[in-house]
Amino acid sequence: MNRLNRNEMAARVARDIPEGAYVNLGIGLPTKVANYLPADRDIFLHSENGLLGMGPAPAPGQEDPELINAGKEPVTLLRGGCFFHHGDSFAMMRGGHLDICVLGAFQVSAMGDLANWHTGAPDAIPAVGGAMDLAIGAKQVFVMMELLTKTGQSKLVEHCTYPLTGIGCVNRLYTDVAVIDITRDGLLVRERVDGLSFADLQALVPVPLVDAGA
Amino acid sequence: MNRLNRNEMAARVARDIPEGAYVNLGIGLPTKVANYLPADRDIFLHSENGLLGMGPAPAPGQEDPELINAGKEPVTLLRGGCFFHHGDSFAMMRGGHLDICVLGAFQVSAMGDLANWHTGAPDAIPAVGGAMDLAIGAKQVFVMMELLTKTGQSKLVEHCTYPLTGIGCVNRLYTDVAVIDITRDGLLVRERVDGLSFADLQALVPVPLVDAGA
Amino acid sequence: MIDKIVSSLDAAVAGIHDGATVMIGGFGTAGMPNHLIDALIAQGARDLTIVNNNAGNGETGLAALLKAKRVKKIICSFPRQADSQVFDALYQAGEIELELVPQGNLAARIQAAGAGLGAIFTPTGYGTLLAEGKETRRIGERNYVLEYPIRADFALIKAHRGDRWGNLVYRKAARNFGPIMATAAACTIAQVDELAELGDLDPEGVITPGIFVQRVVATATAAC
Amino acid sequence: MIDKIVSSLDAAVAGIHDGATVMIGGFGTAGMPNHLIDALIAQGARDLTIVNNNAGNGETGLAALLKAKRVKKIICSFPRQADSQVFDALYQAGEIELELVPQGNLAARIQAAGAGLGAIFTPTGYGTLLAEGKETRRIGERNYVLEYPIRADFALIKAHRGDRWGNLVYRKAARNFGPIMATAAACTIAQVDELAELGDLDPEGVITPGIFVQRVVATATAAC
Repeated sequence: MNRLNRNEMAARVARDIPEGAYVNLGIGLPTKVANYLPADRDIFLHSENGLLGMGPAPAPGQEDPELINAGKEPVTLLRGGCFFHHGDSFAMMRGGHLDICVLGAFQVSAMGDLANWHTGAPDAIPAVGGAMDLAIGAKQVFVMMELLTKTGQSKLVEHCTYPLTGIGCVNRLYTDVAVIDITRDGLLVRERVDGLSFADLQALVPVPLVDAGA
Repeated sequence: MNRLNRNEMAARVARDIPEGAYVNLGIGLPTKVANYLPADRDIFLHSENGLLGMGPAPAPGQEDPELINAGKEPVTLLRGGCFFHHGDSFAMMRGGHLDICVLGAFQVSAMGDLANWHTGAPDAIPAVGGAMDLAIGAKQVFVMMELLTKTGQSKLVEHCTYPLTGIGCVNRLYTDVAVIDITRDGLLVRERVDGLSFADLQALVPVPLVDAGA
Repeated sequence: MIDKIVSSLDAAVAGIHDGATVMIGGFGTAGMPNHLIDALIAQGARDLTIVNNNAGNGETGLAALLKAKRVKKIICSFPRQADSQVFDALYQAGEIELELVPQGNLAARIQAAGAGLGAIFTPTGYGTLLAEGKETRRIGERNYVLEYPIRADFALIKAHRGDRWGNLVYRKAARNFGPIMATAAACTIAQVDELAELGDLDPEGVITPGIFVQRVVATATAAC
Repeated sequence: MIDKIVSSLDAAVAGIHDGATVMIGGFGTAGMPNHLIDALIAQGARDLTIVNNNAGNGETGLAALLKAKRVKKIICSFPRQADSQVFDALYQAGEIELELVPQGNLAARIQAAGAGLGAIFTPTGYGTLLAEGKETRRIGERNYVLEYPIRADFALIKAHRGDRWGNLVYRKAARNFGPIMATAAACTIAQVDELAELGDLDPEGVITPGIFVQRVVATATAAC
């Protein structure tokens, strides 16, 4: 089975982002998607800290401590980009103006519930940032994650056991082995990696899948 | 009795506006107050349509149809003034950022209720504009009006008979014959025009006044 | 390449359907998108619900749209003016519905729609005729009225300059409702005095980011 | 003549009282008013409630204020970071109270305070731990949580340029929470990189109108 590595997952997500889309890429794994967006297409990256038209990392030595992304890494602004305050930035999210946001996850449920902010461990210091706003704000929420935990548990579950970030908000799941749409008609498997049969995939997850591949 | 005319009333109000105050002057009579503000003091005029630091009318021929006040009259912007949208403009009012607004009135009650937007006549076309926002937004609401109607009725009343603009919102009343503070301790008469005794004034209004003159 | 600039006013107002809710910017005549309104009259959509601060001045612009009997309902704060004769006649004949909203609540409800809020408790209008029948609540020392978002299918606004990504800047008091209406409509259409090259608008000074704008048309060059 | 420019950082933070609620701008290190925070540490106010997106990075700025044990409670969205060791230690020792708020609700609640709203129904956080015990309501097709304004006695923010009337412009992503916090505090204190002469800031490009700012201090010239 040709399991995708994290760069390949990012490239796979990037292929589904059309020209003209307004997109927020969550911190961590989703940030890699930017590396695979075609430079000759106008795709508008939003950063929660007040940027639209965010560009790639600056050349070494060109970093500006006042031009950073949500992960606090130095970035650039494209021609035609602009700055705004946090109120306007989150109105863009919460108001449904973003076409797509891409988030990482600890777990996603068969109903599209998302858990990605808190392990629930009693001694953990919680931190939520913009995750809950992104989860419920964008027109489409894509989740990127390996399908299984390091110990082989499915992260696609019937009900999330970790604390929720949002309810019924995930539209599509990009994993290392399959792309799955979460719909009212069930979990539609759109793609599987070579060497993984539908039955093999179904055996990995505790919730019923529907074979919707081309 | 030296009843004040409307220009004298405006000049009287202007005397109570301190340097540094953020002030909205309602359309109609209160607009005249601007003519009596000392030009050498920084008093910040706000216009609901998105101006702060509003200046006087332009010289003839210098009018700009895109630089108008709430009454749709041509104005100017002072050095240091700025523009903003209607959301921000009304946040300034509703959020309590204006120090003073000056409004006209049909009636004011002894409890500080204000009626200034609608006669209540069944065939009248209502129009409210920003009156209700101004009435409840500013730190101090000053009302300017002649004390009596043309037929001699007091506009300072026990209960307003016209539809209300705001409840308990008026702090001070500037009339052609007296200045009256509306307080929890009652209606405190601060000033009377020459030739009008407290008893004369009390005889004009149907609610009890308190003589608080200097 | 994304280019939101359309080459004609006709193209700018294409697809506005009968029964649509249409926000129209402007306060008095400042910032009124008159070219777009004229194009909308020519386009023919009817049974419209219009959101504007006023209800038309004189015989042109919004007043002309009203006079053409295209408007079923108007949501505004200040319909009655010295020159609102077109609205006045329709209203008195019972031919137009009016929802009167205090100006600040109009702005706040438009902003609530743009920002994805479900409802807001606002102090404006509490205890008045305009809050009759509405839910109220005492919070802390004050009384508030519950008001709901106002959304639109289309917003027609006037800006000063715009680029192909839809970024806009305004001019003086013509800004008024434009920036907030742009956030609350599914399709925002801006008429601009001038087009700007991408990157010519200062990124610190863009007032309406392009995410809120779907179509831009220049009034200097566009033929209807 | 009104001149909101104060000549020292000490004067800028004068009057911040024990027990005050203080908003501090900045997202990560961008826009953090470090000069004002250092002045606040020197000034000595304690039992503060701090509103910031984070809970301090490294050992300077907000982290130093925490380390000096001046903070009773912090309201923020993202306390835990790789370099939040000062907060982490205080939190685990039970020496600081945390109110965790989703970032967009933090922004919206600050805006609600600035705009005089009593409360807002927001969709963010519905059905999560962070909405536990809060009033909820279904409006239309969605579920919302009722959230209340966050107000402050003081806001400490960083801007790029400011004038004597308090008008401010920012620089790039350092804008973040500054403009909205300025609206929600009784006394907003801005540290600026440069002072501007009155009229030098473009009236179309002023981001924070002076009405929201009480004191301005230049970091280049001010001695503490």
